[in-house]
Amino acid sequence: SGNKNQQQGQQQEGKEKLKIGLVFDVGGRGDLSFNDSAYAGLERAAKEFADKIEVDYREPSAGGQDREQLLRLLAENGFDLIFGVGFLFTEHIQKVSQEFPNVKFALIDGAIDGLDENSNVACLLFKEHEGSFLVGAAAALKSKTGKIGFVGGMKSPLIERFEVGYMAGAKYVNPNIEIYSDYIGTTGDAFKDPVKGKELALNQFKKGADVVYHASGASGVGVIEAAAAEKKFAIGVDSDQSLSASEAQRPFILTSMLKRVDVAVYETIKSLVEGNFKGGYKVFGLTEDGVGYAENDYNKELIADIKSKLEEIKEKIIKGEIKVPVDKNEYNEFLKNNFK
Amino acid sequence: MKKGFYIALLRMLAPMLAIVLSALISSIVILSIGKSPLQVFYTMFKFSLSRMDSVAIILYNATPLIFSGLAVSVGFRMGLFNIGVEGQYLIGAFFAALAGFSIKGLPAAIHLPLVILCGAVGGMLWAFIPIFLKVKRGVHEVISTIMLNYISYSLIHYLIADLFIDRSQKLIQGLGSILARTPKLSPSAMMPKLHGFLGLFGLQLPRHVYLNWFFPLGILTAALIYYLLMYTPFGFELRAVGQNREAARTAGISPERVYIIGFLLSGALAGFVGLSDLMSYFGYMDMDFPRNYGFDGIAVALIAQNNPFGIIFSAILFGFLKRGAEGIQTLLGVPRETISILQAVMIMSIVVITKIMNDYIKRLEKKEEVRLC
Amino acid sequence: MEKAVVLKKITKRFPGIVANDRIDLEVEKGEIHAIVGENGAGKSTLMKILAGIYQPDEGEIYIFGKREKINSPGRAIELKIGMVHQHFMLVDRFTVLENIILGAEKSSGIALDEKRCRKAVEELLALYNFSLNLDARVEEISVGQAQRVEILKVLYRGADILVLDEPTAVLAPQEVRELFNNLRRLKSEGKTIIFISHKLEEVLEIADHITVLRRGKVVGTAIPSQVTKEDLARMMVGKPVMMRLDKEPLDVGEVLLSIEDLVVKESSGRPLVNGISLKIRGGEIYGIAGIEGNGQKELAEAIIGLRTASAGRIRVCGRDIAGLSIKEIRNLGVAFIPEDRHRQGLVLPMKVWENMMLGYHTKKDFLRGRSLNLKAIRGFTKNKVEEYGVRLSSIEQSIEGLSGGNQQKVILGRELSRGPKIIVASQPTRGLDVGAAEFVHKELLKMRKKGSAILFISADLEEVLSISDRVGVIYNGKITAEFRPEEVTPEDIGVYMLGGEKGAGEAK
Amino acid sequence: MLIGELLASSLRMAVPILLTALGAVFTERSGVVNIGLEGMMIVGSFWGALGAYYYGPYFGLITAMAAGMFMALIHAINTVTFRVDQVVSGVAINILAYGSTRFLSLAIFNMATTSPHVSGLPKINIPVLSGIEPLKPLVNDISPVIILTLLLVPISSFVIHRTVFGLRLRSVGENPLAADTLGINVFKMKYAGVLLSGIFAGLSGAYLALEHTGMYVEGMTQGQGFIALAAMIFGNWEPKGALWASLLFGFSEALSFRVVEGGVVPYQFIKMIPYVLTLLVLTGVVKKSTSPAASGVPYERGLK
Ligand SMILES: Nc1ncnc2c1ncn2[C@@H]1O[C@H](COP(=O)(O)OP(=O)(O)OP(=O)(O)O)[C@@H](O)[C@H]1O
Ligand SMILES: Nc1ncnc2c1ncn2[C@@H]1O[C@H](COP(=O)(O)OP(=O)(O)OP(=O)(O)O)[C@@H](O)[C@H]1O
Ligand SMILES: [Mg+2]
Ligand SMILES: [Mg+2]
Repeated sequence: SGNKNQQQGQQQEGKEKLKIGLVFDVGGRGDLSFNDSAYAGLERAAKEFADKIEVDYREPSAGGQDREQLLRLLAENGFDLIFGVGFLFTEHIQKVSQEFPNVKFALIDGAIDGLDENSNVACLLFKEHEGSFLVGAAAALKSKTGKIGFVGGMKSPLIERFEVGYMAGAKYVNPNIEIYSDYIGTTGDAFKDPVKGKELALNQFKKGADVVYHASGASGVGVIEAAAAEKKFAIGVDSDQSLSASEAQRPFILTSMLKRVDVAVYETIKSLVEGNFKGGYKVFGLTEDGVGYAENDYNKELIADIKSKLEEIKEKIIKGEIKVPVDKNEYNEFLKNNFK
Repeated sequence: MKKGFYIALLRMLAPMLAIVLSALISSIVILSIGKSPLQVFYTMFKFSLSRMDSVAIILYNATPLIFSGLAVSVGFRMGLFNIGVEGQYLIGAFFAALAGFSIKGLPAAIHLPLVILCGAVGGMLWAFIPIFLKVKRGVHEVISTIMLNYISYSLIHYLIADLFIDRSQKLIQGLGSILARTPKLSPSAMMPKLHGFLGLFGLQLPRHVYLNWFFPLGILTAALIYYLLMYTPFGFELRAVGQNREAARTAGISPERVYIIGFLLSGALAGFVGLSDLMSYFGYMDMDFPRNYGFDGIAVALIAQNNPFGIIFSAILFGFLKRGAEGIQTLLGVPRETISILQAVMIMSIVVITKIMNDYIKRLEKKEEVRLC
Repeated sequence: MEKAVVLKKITKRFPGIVANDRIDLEVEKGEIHAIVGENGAGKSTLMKILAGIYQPDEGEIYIFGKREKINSPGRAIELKIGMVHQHFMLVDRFTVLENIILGAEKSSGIALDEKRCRKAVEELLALYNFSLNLDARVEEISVGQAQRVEILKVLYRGADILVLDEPTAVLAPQEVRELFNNLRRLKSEGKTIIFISHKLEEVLEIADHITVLRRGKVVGTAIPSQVTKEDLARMMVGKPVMMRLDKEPLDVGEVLLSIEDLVVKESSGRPLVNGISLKIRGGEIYGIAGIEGNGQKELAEAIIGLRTASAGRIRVCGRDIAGLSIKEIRNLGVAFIPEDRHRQGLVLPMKVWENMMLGYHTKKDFLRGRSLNLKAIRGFTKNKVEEYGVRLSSIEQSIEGLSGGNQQKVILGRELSRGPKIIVASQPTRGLDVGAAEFVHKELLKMRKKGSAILFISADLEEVLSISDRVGVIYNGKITAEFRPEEVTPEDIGVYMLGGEKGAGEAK
Repeated sequence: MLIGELLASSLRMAVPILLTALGAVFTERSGVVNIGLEGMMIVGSFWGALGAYYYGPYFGLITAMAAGMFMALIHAINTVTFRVDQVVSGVAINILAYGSTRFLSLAIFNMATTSPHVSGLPKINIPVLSGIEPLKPLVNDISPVIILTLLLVPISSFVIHRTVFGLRLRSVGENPLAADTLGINVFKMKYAGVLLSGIFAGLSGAYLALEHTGMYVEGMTQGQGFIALAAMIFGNWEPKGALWASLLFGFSEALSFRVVEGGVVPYQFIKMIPYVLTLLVLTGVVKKSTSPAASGVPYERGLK
């Protein structure tokens, strides 16, 4: 009964403020990209709505098997909105959201079939390929050697979307560009292997590439390190990696492909606070400013000469004049259509 | 007789002492982050033991560890270190998944055993490589199984992300992400949960609990392994080879034969490890399929000193710690790493204290013996 | 006379047993002092206390008149006490030189100064007229050589008090001579020697004083000139001991074991058994005498199938065993008593009854269906334990806890109880006291009477001569001579054991 | 040119494995099996970054070695003093390393899985060799730790085979009872062997964090502690053997980075190259393994 009291106590306390919970993807806080971006959104909301909400977060075990339990425990303990960071939460949120119809859930990157506005689940989806298209264009514009590279973490349909968008963007600018592409590994560990990330990037640089884009989580640290060592360019991913890089590395980060998970998280919390949370699908593309490329104090000059071109391409994508491919098939079609 | 009672008491006491000692050490860690150790432990026990679903989840957590503990222990019993349970169970799980999703329309009574069998066969096949290399080429099983674990990771990725990926998955507006996973298992290949059975005794489990028939099967398997080891000629041979290979050989036992059969048995047990998750929880195999059961199995087996029944208990202990970690994280905001530390300290104190205790008990028993003769 | 060692009321208890019970011992400087006693009498324990390996529970130790506390082997070395252990304490994979200098290395800076070490050891070799290849690995040298290494280790450390625990158990008579000469020489240099042995003639020959232990207590002391072997044996055992075997006349049957031109090679290709032929008939004991390491072990192992013959033929009851597994050979009726019971004969951590079924665990009477019939096995074990008088507290205890003699009885019970046609007994009495050894001999003679063909391998010449119907001497993988025991003396055979000329005392 | 790059990459990949494998040689030679090396590398990578973050790379290397040694001390207390099963203790060490680094990372950096950036030691060029064109990638701009590691191979070999310490260390792993009767302090020797392995593994972790990547990332050791164990066994318990085994492994990894994707072979099979190659080489090279005779067996004076 003590337990019940405690739970009730927590619930009563919670009634005054909305309780927002977030469960990270494997890797957790400090991955310098995806999870950190989500955390930034959570923090921003916590600050802005300090008197209306209280926030909390959880990390799954290393293998991530307890995702579902963590979601459920948060739901049981009176949380009002619970985020699952990453498409691996798809099935779990689907199950748990049915058990707790009064709790709202937000799923980042994952898509659950058959939702509508009244559902208690919102899927926050990103057009990573659009952002990648832009940084691909930037890479091709900046490359002097006509060779660029891509390093992915674990191969998966999601990471392939980054790769495909990037390649398409580069080819769009320079049809003759040569693109090297490597993946680090075949397990989730590939997202935390900066050693292999660096070696793969180094190899690409040695083969002549002068810009390398990565979509490999914490392994990207190695890619950036390789660029700094070789005095070539790296392109970051998810958050603005110039900001988290070291002083010595910054001059070698051309830009980052921004995936505004922070915006998505923030906006979702905001809608709840303002009482207009809607279920269904929320898409974050270039149009919504949900993806993009980073500009900051460190790379302003680096991209000054190509910025107008990038903006031009961005407009075309938004207008639909350029159709950015999302997978290998569309990419091949894209190549056929653009350069027959 | 009195001494016998005293010894039994000491045996019981050892694990308790170990738990107390590790709790003390962990308390320092908890204090260092400004939380109250008492509250943490109270919450942990309360949360884990006072709720029906927690208890069931602990047993569910323990299920794969029972099998992997058994698999590792069979290796240890014959003097081999099977670090390869990890790879073996992944391959086993894939074989089971393959039989589960590719065959349709069979009645469950046939399909289910078939899928389980495939799991065991997959584990055996993957175990066959290192033991074959050892017996025929003298390759050290520790090296080969470590290598094969890594190879299995890539192989599995190829199988489920390229070859057998579920192409029926749909994207929403071309977005989100499909999973690199196999198609779903046919319903006839899914292991029933224990809810119905327990319901007969008036125990109602919540729907979100996945405790299933693999748990009783694990206990049954442990009993069978115990019987095999202690009451059959082959089990005797296996233990003899493990404890003195030369003497066994001299007695006409072929260590090579024992190694091959024993390792295949270990692999078959490893094949069961992933099935509880696959056939009751996921229903498919994806890149996120649980890892590390093989390594946890090493600790489970050794804490239990390779005793099959001990393995059940140490697996449940691990399941308890895992559930407890979720509880204190959610209810108290204590980082789950605290539990990892507790777990490590607990393993160490269990082995240290049982060691000291056993030495002491041995001495007591010796005294007893002399008086007898 | 100055006392080198004085022990007063030394008591050492092990769990459940008092190994040394208020032992008093005085050893004069420059004497050879023998300690005798049955297995388990506490001889080794007492000496290990002196060497700092065990701590006494009570009692005092005086070394050259000064009271000392020897709390570690290092301290014993400082006091110039050196011990040659019953089981050699050598690092098999090290060279002879490394073994000798280990722990007392000469160095330059942190590096080992091998040259200086070698020089010092070579000086010692010259001084005592030892011949040893310093660069040979210990695993490659013979037992006699290994023992020299042990003695050199002690001398190298400049020991004044030498303890030798059963040093002659594995030596040929000539080697024993050589050892004794060295001991006398050391004695003449003023060194003090404590000597443990089960071989009473030796003790009578070499010792100045004798102390007899029984069940952890000193039961008497003696001066060799005033006692006989029989007296000593009686003191040791506490009752009269029969020193001679009663052997019935030979009544042989047909040839059961026949070996033709057998060659067994090491993996490197060196022949260990190099063309041995022999035939043993039912009811006959064929003894193989020889210094360890001359191929007798490999001969035995080839018969049981542990090694494969690279040439030649072994027939068991007429059947060629080439290509048969050990199990199949055993099923033909071959029993094996291995020389190293701990390594090959027993699974030490297992229970007594488990060891009793080892190798026979698939026999019909031990099975019930496809499972073990534990009741039958335990019953069988109990019977054997009773029949052989194995001293133990329970058949459930692990066999580790039994004394060597009792362990050997378990092996005998196991191997002899199924009416084997052929028995290969390799050093079956090594390390056993007179009583236990006598028991083994009697059992083997019983089997002889029942018509088994027995191959009896031993380094103990007296023993071989007394039990065998025919004796072959093995040297360098060959049988260099064959005798009837009544035709020769141990010294004659000794010549052959050391590779002496053929023909010297050969009899057809 | 490209060959030089390939070799340089092989070397970089081999170094952490080699360092840890050298450590493994010491602990195994003293008769203690240490599967906790992975954990010791983990603490090395974290504490290396931590030390370097506050006081610079030299200090980082020292804290890493100290941290590795501390974990090794726990292992030694468990296995040498209390004589518990060496494998269990190693497993526990790995769990402890994982949990404690994550815990401390959260507490100190407020991030569970990464540290801030840290700088490594200044890179060096090898004077004479750096002029030779084909060698350039191998000798220019390389981490001093690489040089140190390569030097440690002959040094370890010398220590093990040609010093008093080495002789005693080996004797303890082969026959502790014999060593004990000669007045050698068996426990001290075993402690020394285990602690050395911790120091080596800690340094190896620090190499990953400081020299290779410039920060600590959780899981960056990627199981190399286990690979190192394999390399040590493969190298027949000898420093030189460990060198060749590590280089073989590093080489096949570097090779796998360079096999171009998109051919007939799916990329997952390219990722298998290092492991398959090792397995194949092992299968081809049969040799009698000569593990120390008393490896894995706890020692207690007066036990038979
Ligand atoms: N380390 C030990 N732990 C327990 N008991 C022991 C130990 N060492 C010896 N004993 C016991 O102490 C007694 C004396 O043993 P000890 O080795 O001194 O006999 P011994 O006279 O040397 O016999 P042997 O003639 O066989 O060499 C035996 O009963 C033995 O079982
Ligand atoms: N640590 C121990 N615990 C229990 N018993 C022991 C121990 N060490 C020795 N013993 C027992 O002490 C007896 C004598 O020990 P010792 O070391 O002298 O060997 P031993 O005399 O050569 O034995 P044997 O000659 O019979 O093979 C043996 O019976 C052995 O079982
Ligand atoms: Mg003795
Ligand atoms: Mg003896």
